[in-house]
Amino acid sequence: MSDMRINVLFFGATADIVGKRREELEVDGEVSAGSILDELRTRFPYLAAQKLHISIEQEYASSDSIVKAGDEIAIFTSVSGG
Amino acid sequence: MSDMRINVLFFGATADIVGKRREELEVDGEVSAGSILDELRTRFPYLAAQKLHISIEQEYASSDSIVKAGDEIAIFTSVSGG
Amino acid sequence: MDHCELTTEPINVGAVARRVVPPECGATVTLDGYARRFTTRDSKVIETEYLVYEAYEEMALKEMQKLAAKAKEDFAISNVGIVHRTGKIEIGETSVVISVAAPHRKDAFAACEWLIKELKRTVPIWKKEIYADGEAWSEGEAAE
Amino acid sequence: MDHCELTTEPINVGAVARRVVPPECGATVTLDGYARRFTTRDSKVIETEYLVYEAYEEMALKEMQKLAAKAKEDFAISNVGIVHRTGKIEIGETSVVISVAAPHRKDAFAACEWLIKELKRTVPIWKKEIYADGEAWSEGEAAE
Repeated sequence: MSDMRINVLFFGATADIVGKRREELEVDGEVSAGSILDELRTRFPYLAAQKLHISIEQEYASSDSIVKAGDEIAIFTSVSGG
Repeated sequence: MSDMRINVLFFGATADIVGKRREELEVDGEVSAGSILDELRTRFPYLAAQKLHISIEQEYASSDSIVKAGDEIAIFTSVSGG
Repeated sequence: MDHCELTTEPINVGAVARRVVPPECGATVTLDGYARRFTTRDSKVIETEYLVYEAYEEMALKEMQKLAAKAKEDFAISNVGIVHRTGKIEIGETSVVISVAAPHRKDAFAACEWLIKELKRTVPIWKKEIYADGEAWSEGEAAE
Repeated sequence: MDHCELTTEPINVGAVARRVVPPECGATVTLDGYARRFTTRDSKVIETEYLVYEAYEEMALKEMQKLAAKAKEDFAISNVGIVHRTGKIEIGETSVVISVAAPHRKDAFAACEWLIKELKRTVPIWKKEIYADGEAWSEGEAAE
């Protein structure tokens, strides 16, 4: 499979930690949500201290969910609306 | 004891039944709330078909509560606010 | 900071909710009761044209204040607002608002639910339903 | 007739409650959550100067709509309104309103209480508390 680009969005505390609201990742073919989280924790070590949630195409996803080319991914800490 | 006058107020269904909102009763000395109810049921027979509540001085009263001269009495059916 | 009121004017629901908010609270729960067009009685659907509420005003206010005080004894809440409208009420207009402010919303929900139940049971206010072909005094919650 | 909305403007609580009223309903229960000045953390009272809410807007709206749909499956209710404000919110201003209209108020109370609990657990919105000497992202209900 060919390389693909994935857009990752950050909100709230994760946006503050990574210092930006969006990051483009290049991955080799299909990847799991978990492997994206691992990659981000390596790039931004402070993320490792957080309990993180991941969404794919605006739906909550688990670590073994598959991310496809062009998917919108978001990484965030526990929600606190209300 | 001397005669005394008591003001009786009617609301809602009881006001419709007796055709007025206020009635002055003359009673011989102290009386119970129950005896006032009995007197009113005699004067206004349609009241007898209703489950009636009585208040003395704007507090719920029972049949054996004592009514004193000048007390404000009210007679009404079950409340239905809200 | 409690607020009990009878009014013949339209009720601003949001304003009642706002009256009862102290700085330590994070949530207000509000019950907004209004005149509904359709009611079911004896499994027949009846269309109401409008309502008329009548109150024994002095006693109703006393009973509302008693309910507010009792709710504050029995629930961990800060303030209570109870406003009941009297007179003619068109379909869709608010007849009663009960707002409860509390540090924790769970207590506000429980107290608000208790207050409307007790108001319907004890506060001397009566509802008359006016239909196209007649009218009737409501027999209250017990009969519903 | 459900209504889910994110807005940066002040929320009119009464207007949200009114949006969800169908003719067969007699009661709306509304949860009005707002920025409180004082919160307790680790048994210390902290004074908040204002709040900033941030949302993952598209996903938040989807999650709000899911909650409204699920509430209508699980409770005997007619309509749900959920409005959450984002951006800067002053102390005392409303951050969230949830209104539930139902033929019977018991169902409206139960559904409204469920909806606010689930909103705080699942809808991707984050609250930042700003103090005189710093700021912090709230860790949500689980941490409270």
